[in-house]
Amino acid sequence: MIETVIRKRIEILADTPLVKVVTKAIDEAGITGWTVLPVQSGSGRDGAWREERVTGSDKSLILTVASQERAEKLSEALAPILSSHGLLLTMWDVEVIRGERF
Amino acid sequence: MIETVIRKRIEILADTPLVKVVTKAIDEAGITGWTVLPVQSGSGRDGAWREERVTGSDKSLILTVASQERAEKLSEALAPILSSHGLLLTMWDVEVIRGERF
Amino acid sequence: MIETVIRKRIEILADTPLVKVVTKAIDEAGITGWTVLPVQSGSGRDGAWREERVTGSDKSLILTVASQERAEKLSEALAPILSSHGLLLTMWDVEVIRGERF
Amino acid sequence: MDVSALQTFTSPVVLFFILGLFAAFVRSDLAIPEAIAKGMSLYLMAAIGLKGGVAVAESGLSPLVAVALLAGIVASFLLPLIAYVVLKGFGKLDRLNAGAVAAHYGSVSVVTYVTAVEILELSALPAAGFMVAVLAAMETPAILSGLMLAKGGNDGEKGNRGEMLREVFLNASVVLLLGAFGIGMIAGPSGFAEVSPFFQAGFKGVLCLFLLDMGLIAARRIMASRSITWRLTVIAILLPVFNGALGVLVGTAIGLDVGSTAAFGVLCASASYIAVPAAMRLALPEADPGVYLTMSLSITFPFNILINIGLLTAFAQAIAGPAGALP
Amino acid sequence: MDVSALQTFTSPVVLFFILGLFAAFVRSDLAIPEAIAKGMSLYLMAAIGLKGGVAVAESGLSPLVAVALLAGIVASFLLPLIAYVVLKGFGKLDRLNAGAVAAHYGSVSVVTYVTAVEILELSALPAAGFMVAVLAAMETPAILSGLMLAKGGNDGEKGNRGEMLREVFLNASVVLLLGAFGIGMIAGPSGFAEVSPFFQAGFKGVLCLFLLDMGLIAARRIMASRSITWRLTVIAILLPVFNGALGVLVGTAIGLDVGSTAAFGVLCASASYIAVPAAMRLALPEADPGVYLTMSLSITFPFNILINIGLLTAFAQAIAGPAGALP
Amino acid sequence: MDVSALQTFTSPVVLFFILGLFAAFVRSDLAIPEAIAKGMSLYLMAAIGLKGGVAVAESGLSPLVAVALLAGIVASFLLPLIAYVVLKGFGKLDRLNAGAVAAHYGSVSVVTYVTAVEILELSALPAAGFMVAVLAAMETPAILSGLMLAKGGNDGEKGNRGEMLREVFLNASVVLLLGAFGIGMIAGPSGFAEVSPFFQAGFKGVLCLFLLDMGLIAARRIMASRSITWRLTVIAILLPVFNGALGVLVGTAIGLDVGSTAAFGVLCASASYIAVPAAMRLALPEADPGVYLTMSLSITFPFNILINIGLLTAFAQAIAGPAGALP
Ligand SMILES: Nc1ncnc2c1ncn2[C@@H]1O[C@H](COP(=O)(O)O)[C@@H](O)[C@H]1O
Ligand SMILES: Nc1ncnc2c1ncn2[C@@H]1O[C@H](COP(=O)(O)O)[C@@H](O)[C@H]1O
Ligand SMILES: Nc1ncnc2c1ncn2[C@@H]1O[C@H](COP(=O)(O)O)[C@@H](O)[C@H]1O
Ligand code: NA
Ligand code: NA
Ligand code: NA
Repeated sequence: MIETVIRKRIEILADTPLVKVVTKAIDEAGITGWTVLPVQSGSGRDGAWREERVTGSDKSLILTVASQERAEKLSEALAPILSSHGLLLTMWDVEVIRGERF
Repeated sequence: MIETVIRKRIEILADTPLVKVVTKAIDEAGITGWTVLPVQSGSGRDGAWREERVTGSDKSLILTVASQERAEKLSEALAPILSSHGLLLTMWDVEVIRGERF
Repeated sequence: MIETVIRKRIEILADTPLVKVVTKAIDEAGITGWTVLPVQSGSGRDGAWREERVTGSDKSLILTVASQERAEKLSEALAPILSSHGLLLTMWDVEVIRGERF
Repeated sequence: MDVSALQTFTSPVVLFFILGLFAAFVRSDLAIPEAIAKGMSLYLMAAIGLKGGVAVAESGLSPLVAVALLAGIVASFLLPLIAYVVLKGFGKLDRLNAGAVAAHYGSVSVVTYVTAVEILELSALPAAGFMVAVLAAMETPAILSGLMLAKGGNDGEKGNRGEMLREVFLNASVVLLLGAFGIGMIAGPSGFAEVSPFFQAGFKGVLCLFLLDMGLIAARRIMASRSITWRLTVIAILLPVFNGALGVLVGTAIGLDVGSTAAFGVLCASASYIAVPAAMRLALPEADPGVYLTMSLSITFPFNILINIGLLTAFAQAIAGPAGALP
Repeated sequence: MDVSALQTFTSPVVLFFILGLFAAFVRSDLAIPEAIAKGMSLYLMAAIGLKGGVAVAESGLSPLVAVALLAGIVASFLLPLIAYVVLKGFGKLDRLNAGAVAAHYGSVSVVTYVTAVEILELSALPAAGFMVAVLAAMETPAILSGLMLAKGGNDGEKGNRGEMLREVFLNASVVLLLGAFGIGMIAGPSGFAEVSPFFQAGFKGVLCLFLLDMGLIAARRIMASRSITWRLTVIAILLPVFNGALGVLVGTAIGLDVGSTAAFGVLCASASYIAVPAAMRLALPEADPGVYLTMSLSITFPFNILINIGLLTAFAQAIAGPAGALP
Repeated sequence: MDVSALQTFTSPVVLFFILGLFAAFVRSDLAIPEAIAKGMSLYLMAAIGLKGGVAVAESGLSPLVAVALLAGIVASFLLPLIAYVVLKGFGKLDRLNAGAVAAHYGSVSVVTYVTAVEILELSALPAAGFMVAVLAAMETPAILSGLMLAKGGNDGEKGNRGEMLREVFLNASVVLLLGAFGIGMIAGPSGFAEVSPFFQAGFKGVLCLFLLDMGLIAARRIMASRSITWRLTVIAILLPVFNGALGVLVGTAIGLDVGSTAAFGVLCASASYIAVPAAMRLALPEADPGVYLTMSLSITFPFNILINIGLLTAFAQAIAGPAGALP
């Protein structure tokens, strides 16, 4: 049986122009990396939207895996701007192999 | 330490033409929103497929975050059509900040 | 209340040319299926990258849902090449409906 | 017929389709990004719509146009009935899948039509511009009759009915084809001149790359397919011959010229693999795309491109007599 | 004016825009893949930049060019002031949103400009090649004045300031427009000849499909919008008339020919919906895109394409007098 | 040489490449959607394949073609040996990475070839049509010798071997280049005429936008790179000069005309950054893409485009003597 350790997985949905704000916060929290996934459409309190890369009003999903401690640092850094920047953050425990990486 | 609350995250893989069936069910369950991600290829009991937007035989991943109660309402609404519509549904607990949104 | 069962969800981030190595391992572990999502950009110890489909240096995210037992088989099969092939693997418990499928 | 059949196989358009089939069969990883493929299909529809509209602006509308439109709509409605009987009887499909497949064979394939028009032009038998309107008109009636066949009396939730009809009649290809057709009629030859380097000169080249992609997709689908029996394969080949011949007879009877008659035959022979599958996925989710898409896309479509267009053109020429050959 | 207004509505370019609006309003699922739309917008910018540069290589640089550039920069800086006052007063927006919207109206829309140039050419009133440089120069000053208006004295974190300025001045469309302009100047007419089948002949056709997409996006946005009041609608229509008229007066005053004057008017009238929204999302994340994007993209943009270009052309012709009509 | 070198820097094709490099260096956010870039690369390969095939259909096949093909295959097999020795010795790479990089330098870059052909045509030194077949033939042998060098005796799991060979020989660009070449030969000049507005007239314009993107990608990669030493940089510049000169000597020796000789030199000088990296990622996952991709794409590719094509053309002209200048 492979040994696994528990880490936090955090996913943040953000407007594409704001992705760099989020990834900067990730880097500053000392997390080793992040990955950005494209998003196609969605709906929320502000109504529905579709990807519109031309007008820059599309969204992206940023995912990062971090230790409990760094994950907390990141969520504390982002909490004040979650509402103002319209970010959606979810966080849960995952098992990873080679836990020393994160 | 930021205060977080537990919500359900539900992800549903569906044929793209059926996305609106799923999002309608989400809206009707009283959930505040949803987000659709593109999918590239896959394989299941019916064999492998690749994205083929031209013939409309591509798939999408719909993700939504909801309270336990609304998540149950949604999964009850979708359960009868999971097999007939070929949907794949997974659901797990996540921590969110600003839990009152969901 | 719909009855759900617990299964493992495994997500693996891999260079696109290596996706077939991963999906072959999934098939060989006896898992019923997998789904590939596109990825846009990222950053890790080797620096940042953007999707570059022309030079084939883009990444993809492979997700698969499996029983505990098969998930272990898969992670044991992949563990030796995680570092050499630069794969990122996370794994967690999810609830699924129609658990007999996985 | 010999000549046009040969021309088929030296036309780059058809050769690229064969290259696509070949590349998929040898399992090459050649693939066209789906955004590009989708963009090319929109381009082809806009271009063919525009050209049809301009042609009608030049020639004017005649009663023949109305007759041809009516013939198309009736054919699209009724062809699924024949298909349904054959699919349930000889094909051994259940009611649901037989209805779904039947809808595909009543409707039309834009790319098959476009390829036929190119081949007809090489044979100096151009189809009339208004045939584009016939093409658009034939897309959707078959969806309705296919659904009625599949569902029998009980047409499910009433609420969704209106919604479904709206979607069928306003689906992307109908709107784009008819919209571009209308623009062509308003802009006329002089307005079209501005945009013809893009929509006219580039047309065949785009069609080459699009058919390359369709070849790849068609061959990959049939290689992965698990639901196709020999009975369904036979139907997917003989039904387009039968429907096409019927179309040629009707086209000749209502007085279309030879090129337009052949084009009408091709419309009847072709099976939809864009608009109808999407509609079926939504309206009949229990029907198996592995059956309907594979039949229409992987068997009927290549058969039409490679063989049936040539057959129907020859048939149209034959029954028109020597006088009709060069109208 | 009658003639050019009519020409507007028989040009395929404008008709495709109307088709897009229509398709969205009837809720058709017609959609252009966003990668294709983005690719077309890059193509249009490269092409217009190249053509402008080649024109300047042919005509040479005159003092008029410097004057026009200066006028453009000043206009882009100052137009947001007028907009801000109106948006806060009549529009009842708060400081933040008023500043964000104002930035859009000071900046420019490349596609509005391109469409105007096409329509002006149909009217035999071509705009000068250097107007492309004016277009590029007008993109960014408005972003700075809009931000100053929105933030008042406190311009936030100093650290981000330089970063922000760099991004504003090196944003994709400025770099591509000016880069292609420079390439056109270096390559000249002979170098351009090599690539003109792609960048020149295809131009109007691509513009048709791009405007089809913009019509779809503009109409879908306004249908989903929840933040637009009648006051803001009025501003989104009257402000471009006012700004455009101002631009025509300035253009005439500094001695531009009629076509260039009309084009300058259109630049002042147009509102950005590409560069500025992205900058605002980053610099003023609290401002509501539902307000600024909907106003500029869904109201002002269609109004400019369908009506205001015609109005401003007529105005430019009128104040130029009979002598100016055919320069 | 002066003339062709100058022509290089006033050609829009090369200028757009420089614009891409510049935009990335100043950290502009200019970017071309990857679906569009991929589509353009497919277009370029289809177009160059077609044109080569048509040229051969016109000129017929001669023994020279077979000799050139053989020379190309041998060069692709053997050039990695030289590269490997230099990379391990002077470059201080380990066996694995030296083998991986060597494979890149034995193989070819389609876009470098295409750009060279355009520049040669400007200099009235067209390359023969069959050189496209040589290009396709040179893509894959180097992959095999690179792998043998990297793995030494132990070639790993036998099972994967056949699979790997199939993939190498049926990779997308080989299939598309040779497929289009065959289509060009079958369709001939008359068949090509139908599609030449798309594949011929648009070619240089597409190449401009594609090189813009390659400039962006090449510059961004080197700015983010952490694995490139000065020793590797020297190799990435001098190896293409050496390989290219060797190619020119061989080309002259086997009797190619000046244009084709220069083109053959460019093929030897160029390093793959599409087919080979993908093959290496799969076959040698432990090798570092940060080394092989950065060397071939970010150093050798720009060096070839901006300088080496001009150098090799001048060398080919020089050793051909005055008689060879205008064949
Ligand atoms: N902590 C992390 N969280 C999410 N993605 C990561 C993380 N670390 C690395 N990655 C992704 O994995 C890729 C390779 O990482 P590396 O091997 O560290 O260069 C990066 O480019 C990211 O896309
Ligand atoms: N409950 C939810 N689950 C998943 N995604 C959501 C949810 N609520 C909002 N979103 C996403 O976040 C975006 C902005 O939401 P809002 O700020 O509520 O307009 C939406 O357009 C969706 O893409
Ligand atoms: N175990 C699985 N894990 C992840 N995705 C799956 C799994 N099984 C099926 N899928 C996805 O669901 C699609 C339909 O599956 P199926 O209905 O089994 O053919 C497949 O093509 C995959 O994309
Ligand atoms: Na039919
Ligand atoms: Na303006
Ligand atoms: Na080489």
